[in-house]
Amino acid sequence: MDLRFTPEEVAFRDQMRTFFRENIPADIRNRLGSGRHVNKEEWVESQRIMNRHGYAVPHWPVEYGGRGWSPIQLYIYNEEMMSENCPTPLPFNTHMVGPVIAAFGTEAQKAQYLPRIANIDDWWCQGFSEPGAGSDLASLKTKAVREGEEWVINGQKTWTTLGQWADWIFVLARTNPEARKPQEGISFILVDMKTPGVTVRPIQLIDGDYEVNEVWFDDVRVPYGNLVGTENRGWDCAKFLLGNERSNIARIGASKARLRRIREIARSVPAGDGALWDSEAFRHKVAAVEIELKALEMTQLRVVAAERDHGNKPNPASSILKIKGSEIQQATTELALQMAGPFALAYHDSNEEIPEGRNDLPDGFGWADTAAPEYFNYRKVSIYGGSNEIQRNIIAKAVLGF
Amino acid sequence: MDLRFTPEEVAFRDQMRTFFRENIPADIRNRLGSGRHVNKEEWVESQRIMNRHGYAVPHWPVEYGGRGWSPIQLYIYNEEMMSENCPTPLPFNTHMVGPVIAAFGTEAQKAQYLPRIANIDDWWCQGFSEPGAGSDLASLKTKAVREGEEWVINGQKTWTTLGQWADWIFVLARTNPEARKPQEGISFILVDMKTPGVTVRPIQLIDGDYEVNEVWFDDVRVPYGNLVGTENRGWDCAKFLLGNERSNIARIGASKARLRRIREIARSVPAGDGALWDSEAFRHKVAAVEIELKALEMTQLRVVAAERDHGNKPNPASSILKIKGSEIQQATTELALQMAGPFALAYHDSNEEIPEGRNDLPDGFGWADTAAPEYFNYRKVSIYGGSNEIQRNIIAKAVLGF
Amino acid sequence: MDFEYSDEQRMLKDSIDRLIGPAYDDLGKRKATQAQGPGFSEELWSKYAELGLTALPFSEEDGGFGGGPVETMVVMEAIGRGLALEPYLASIVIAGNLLRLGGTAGQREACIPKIADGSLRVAFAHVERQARYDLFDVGTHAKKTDHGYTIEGDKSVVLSGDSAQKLIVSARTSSASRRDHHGITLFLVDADAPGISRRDFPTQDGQRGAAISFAGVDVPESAIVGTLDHGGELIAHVIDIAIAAVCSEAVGAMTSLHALTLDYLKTRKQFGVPIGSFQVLQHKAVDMFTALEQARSMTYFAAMMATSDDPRERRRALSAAKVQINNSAKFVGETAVQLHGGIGVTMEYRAGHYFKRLTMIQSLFGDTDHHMRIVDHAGGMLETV
Amino acid sequence: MDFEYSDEQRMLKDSIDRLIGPAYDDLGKRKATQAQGPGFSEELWSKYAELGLTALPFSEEDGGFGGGPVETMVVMEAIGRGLALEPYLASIVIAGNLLRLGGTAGQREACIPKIADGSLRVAFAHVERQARYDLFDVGTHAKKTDHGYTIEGDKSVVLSGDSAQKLIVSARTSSASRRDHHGITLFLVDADAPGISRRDFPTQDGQRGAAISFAGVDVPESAIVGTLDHGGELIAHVIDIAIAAVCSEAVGAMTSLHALTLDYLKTRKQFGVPIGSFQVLQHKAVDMFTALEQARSMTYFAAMMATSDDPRERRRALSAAKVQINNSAKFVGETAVQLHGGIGVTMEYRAGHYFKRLTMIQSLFGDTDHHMRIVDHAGGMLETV
Repeated sequence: MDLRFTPEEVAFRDQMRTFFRENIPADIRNRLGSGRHVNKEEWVESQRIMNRHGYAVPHWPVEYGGRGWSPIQLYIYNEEMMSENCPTPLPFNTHMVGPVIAAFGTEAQKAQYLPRIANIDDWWCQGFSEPGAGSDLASLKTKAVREGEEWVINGQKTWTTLGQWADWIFVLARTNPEARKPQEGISFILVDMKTPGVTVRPIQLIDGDYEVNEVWFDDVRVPYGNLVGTENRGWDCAKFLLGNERSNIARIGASKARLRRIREIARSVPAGDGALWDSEAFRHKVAAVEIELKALEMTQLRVVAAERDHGNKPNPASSILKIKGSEIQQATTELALQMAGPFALAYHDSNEEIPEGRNDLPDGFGWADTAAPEYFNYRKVSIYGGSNEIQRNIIAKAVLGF
Repeated sequence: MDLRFTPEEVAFRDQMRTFFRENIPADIRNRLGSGRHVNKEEWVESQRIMNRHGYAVPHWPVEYGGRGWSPIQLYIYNEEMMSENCPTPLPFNTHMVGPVIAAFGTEAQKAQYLPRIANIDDWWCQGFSEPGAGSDLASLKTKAVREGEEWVINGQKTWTTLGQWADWIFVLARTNPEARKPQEGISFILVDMKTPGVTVRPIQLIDGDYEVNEVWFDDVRVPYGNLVGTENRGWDCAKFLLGNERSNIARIGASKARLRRIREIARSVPAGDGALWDSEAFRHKVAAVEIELKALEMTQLRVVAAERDHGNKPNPASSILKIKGSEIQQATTELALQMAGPFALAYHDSNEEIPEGRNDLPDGFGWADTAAPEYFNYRKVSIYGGSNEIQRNIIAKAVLGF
Repeated sequence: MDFEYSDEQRMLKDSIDRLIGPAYDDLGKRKATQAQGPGFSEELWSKYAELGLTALPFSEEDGGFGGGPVETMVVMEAIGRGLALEPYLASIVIAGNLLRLGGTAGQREACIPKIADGSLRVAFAHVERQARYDLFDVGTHAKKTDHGYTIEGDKSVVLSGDSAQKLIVSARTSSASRRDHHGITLFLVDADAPGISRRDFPTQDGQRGAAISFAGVDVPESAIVGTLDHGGELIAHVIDIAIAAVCSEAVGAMTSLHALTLDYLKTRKQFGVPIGSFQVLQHKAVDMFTALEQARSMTYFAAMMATSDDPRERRRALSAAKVQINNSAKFVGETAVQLHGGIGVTMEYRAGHYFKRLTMIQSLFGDTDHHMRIVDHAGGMLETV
Repeated sequence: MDFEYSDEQRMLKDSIDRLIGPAYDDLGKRKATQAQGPGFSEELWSKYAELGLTALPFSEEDGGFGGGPVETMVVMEAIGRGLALEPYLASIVIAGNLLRLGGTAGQREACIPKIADGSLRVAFAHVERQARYDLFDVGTHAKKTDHGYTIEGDKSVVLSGDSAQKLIVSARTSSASRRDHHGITLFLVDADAPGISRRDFPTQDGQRGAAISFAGVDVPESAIVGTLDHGGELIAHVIDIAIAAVCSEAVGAMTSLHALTLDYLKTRKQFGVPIGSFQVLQHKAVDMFTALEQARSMTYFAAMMATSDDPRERRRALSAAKVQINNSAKFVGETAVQLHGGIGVTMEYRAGHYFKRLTMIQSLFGDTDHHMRIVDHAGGMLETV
């Protein structure tokens, strides 16, 4: 048992940190670090820089651009990226549809799609959830019917993240309504968003921003060859894809970055005779979250090391990463909100350009702008990808044997 | 709406406070206030003093010694009694078997038992719970079979509080095993503990003390006339009795007394350059509990006022008294434990006599002796009388309509 | 002791519920109302006036109804339940009580009839950039001149300050220290007086506010509200009344949000059954109920104590109430969103709007740490009434 | 990075598990053992010695096995799981490491073989009545004499101090202030030396301790452990090692308690079904699991950092670990009792015993507030290893 990074791992960490600091534009990182959202162009720019250096899809199979890194290296790469406030490569491209095509696609599909996915030449979104289905994915109702060499798709998807910017969507659709189990008879189909019959409606979230969408399919016709994997076995693709979500689910680096920012700003937030940071009560709340985060980081490292040593047999501790990671992320936004105090009240649309001189803002505290929207927005992290209640059900069954 | 006590109520409060301070011996109150248990003699002494002044059973029907007080007066009486660290009249006598006999008993039973119950000439205990039954009272297995003019009782009860001191026990026993529903076919029977076949085994609790017992009935024969109420309708008595438990379930006065003691002691507990009370973190924890307690006190007053104004239709808010009251009681013991710090470790049997000079105790902090036992012991308050999980089930169904 | 409304109070409650209850049921219309004019419904505001709500706190001699904290509670609860946008808190509860308690006969005569008929709205320009929650941290100063005073300084986050026609502004008239509770004076000024500039903004919870600068604003001596240098006491009293009011608003919002959540749990199906059949979600709903009832109880306490003659007792009680409300509002708001899942984080459903308002209430007039400190310094809650 | 035991560590673990695992399965026998002799099994202690556990931390030159924090973790986890009563923490982890790090050649030669063969037990007489958790608050003083030093003072709550044959006692040898971290010296003395009196007591968790008075206890210069006046650093280092050890013990206790609770939930029936079929109880069990795994992770961190050369980094890491352990131990202990219901609060079932030990661990070597303060003063955890 040796719980420190090896010298090679430390060197790799420094290499990653340097790369992100020197190559991803500072204005993009500052914007993300201040709790604002990057726009589409910035996201694409950042991913293309990474891709140029071979850092967009290091976890892919080597033949499609992967780097053959160890789980620990991948972990370090991801944590440093988040810790430096870089936009992560678009997960719908690099962690979802890309790996599915690499694993299930035909050679022609791989050649056609994978380079464009890695370079975000196409922006992808996910067509899984449906209205009224919530966490119950297998109950989906969107249908795809084969007519000659085409699929005709009808139905509705929702919670489609960043669908308003997407060029393509990967859809789970029911292709055999007669199947015995609800998970059977589903297929995984690629749809160009420009196809007639596709309609997108952005949904405003409580942070005031537009991040998810409803997507309607009204007699949408796409080539039969847009099917990935075997017809009616789309559930295999979905399970494979959802299994990939685990690696950076705890978002430890992102929480570190937010806590670092709170520590920095709180020293200059006026309170009484001095600064907010003079309050032991506030400092202890910050430190308490940092301690939980340190424990979670060690948990994550245990999981990563087990992945390296035992491959597919995951460490049971991995099951807590989502719950604890989301609780900590939310706790950091609560601290920022408390820090902003009365000045969190003023609302600025986060899509609006922020004036250079922050003190020109009405409330006089530019950093306070994002406190409430971030807090509001981050309520989602204990809901999406299987709510924390669902996570507990899964752990109860899979780990504790109930 | 007028949320203050009337002048009459304030005068009544002062009268009660004076009575308890002047009549219940100070050494009994000090012992209880310091987190120690009173012994049987002290308990009896205290209740007899109250009874002599007409304060042992003020909630009983006037013809049997009750005072005809309003719900608010009863509330004030109870809170003052606890706030002054008086042993409450033995609930098995005054809130359980007494009211049941008053409501369901024959005139002969009333004449025979009630005066002795009020004056604690007999010490009563409760024979309801059985091993393996937990909160599921209706599943009880103890049987009483009528043979001529006798009941023959066989079975086992458990969690019988202070049964080791008891003269009599009131038992729920199955008298008709053929009844259609588990609640039917049960009878409420009085048993003299000296009857042959009754065996009591005290169970040591984690505070080191003996407070509950197992009681075995092995062909125990008691007169048929020891039945209270109608044969096979003992469930009515049980429901009536359990319904009486609500009034002082929150134990607000007791929590006040414990918080008062913590505030007093913490000023002289050394910590660093000064006292523990110099720590804002500790003081804020105390104040946070006091605020919750103030809210619960207002909730309790709402319930009491509704009882006065609407009689049997209870305020839905009454359902939270048990959950919140037990959480607050436990929180006060946690504060005392934190206050004791390293000196909570030393163990003294609370049945042992405490030497006069407290600084002679091994750890040098006499008050710290009871911190851990109280904390351990008070885990029970969220378990007994229907665990807090059961309470939530009940509220979900009865109040929220699930 | 009596927790029931009087017949008059019940009638008041019924008419308010009829007025405010359904006014913002349609979130689309609510959004449209926010986007135009002063960000609330002027039509509805005149109905508030017709009902007498805008005259509620004022004395009968001044043309008001002599309503106290319980009446305010009734109004604010309805506003909380109804997600109402009207500036009742800022204009009536805060500015109204400042005028009631501190206004000169002339000021009251000039303002109260217009406030009562809905034509005049007043905002309290007080919080400054450096003050955070300290009520007595006032850097804006008013310098004595031959004709009166000249006010100089910047006010931040003035609730409903964007469209008020008059402002009551706090300024330092003496004392060396910026945080001294003595030496603060309140002035009543026209919002369009020379030297005043406002920058409006929407607030996170869909209402409106303004940052307001005072650059050499001349006011006559007669503009003083209350007593020279003794504005601090007046501010503290009225903010305590305002705390009681937002406690009530929060209870209203939590009541509706809890009911909405129960309804959702009972009707929304997943895996073929109502999600409310899951015990974990039922217990969460029970814990929301507990938090709500504790908040309701403490709001009664707040209403009772808001009129206390003893400023120290009053302060401690209102701070304790605010701590309870903050804790309950955070738990109820967050849990409601969690139980709703995705729909709870959208602007297209009421739950998120309640959650946002409940969140903002937590920092209004002091967060939990701030009020814990006050309760602690006052010696805790054991020996209170 | 590697979280797996080496082959040697795994063998160690297996033999310890075989030894300690079942030793106290029978609570009746455990109670009898507590009531007699030194309150633990001397027979078992000699088996610890046979296995080499009592020699574990010492260097190979001194006749030990050169075991580090990971090996200590293995032993302490087993002790935690097994509710073992033997004074491994006090005698081997604390006193042993004091001697290892500070003992002179003579002291090591005289003591270590006897400690290793199980015949000598040493306790650390350090905590005083006024000190609470301050490691450097030492009022006991040692006055220089012609022959050495004379020790005067009272020590409180000396773990396993009732039956140890030798004591290491901390005393102030210089510095004006009682709380100065400089000026503390450690002395090794026979427990029955003239002037020493002990008052034994059982501890709340079924172990033993003593309050020990030193009234004019003469010791020679050669009794000094470590360096004159520099005992503070030594104490701090060894207490950090001890914190890592109790973290491991807590993880062991929580592991068993969680397993016990799962078993109870799956077998105990109420209302005709296993109570583990209730979702609320399942989720509680999941939250216990989460708390346990977070504690386990942080215990690895503690073990890693307990050997750090940088005292500041070491202290901060061990304090953070203790905070996590305290929080997890409180939650797991209380929840386990709650899920068990009545049986959980009796002495006749293992759950309550784990709960009591976990409770006492929370105040050993500093409670949560104490360690939060250390982490805070050290600047938080972000920039740690």
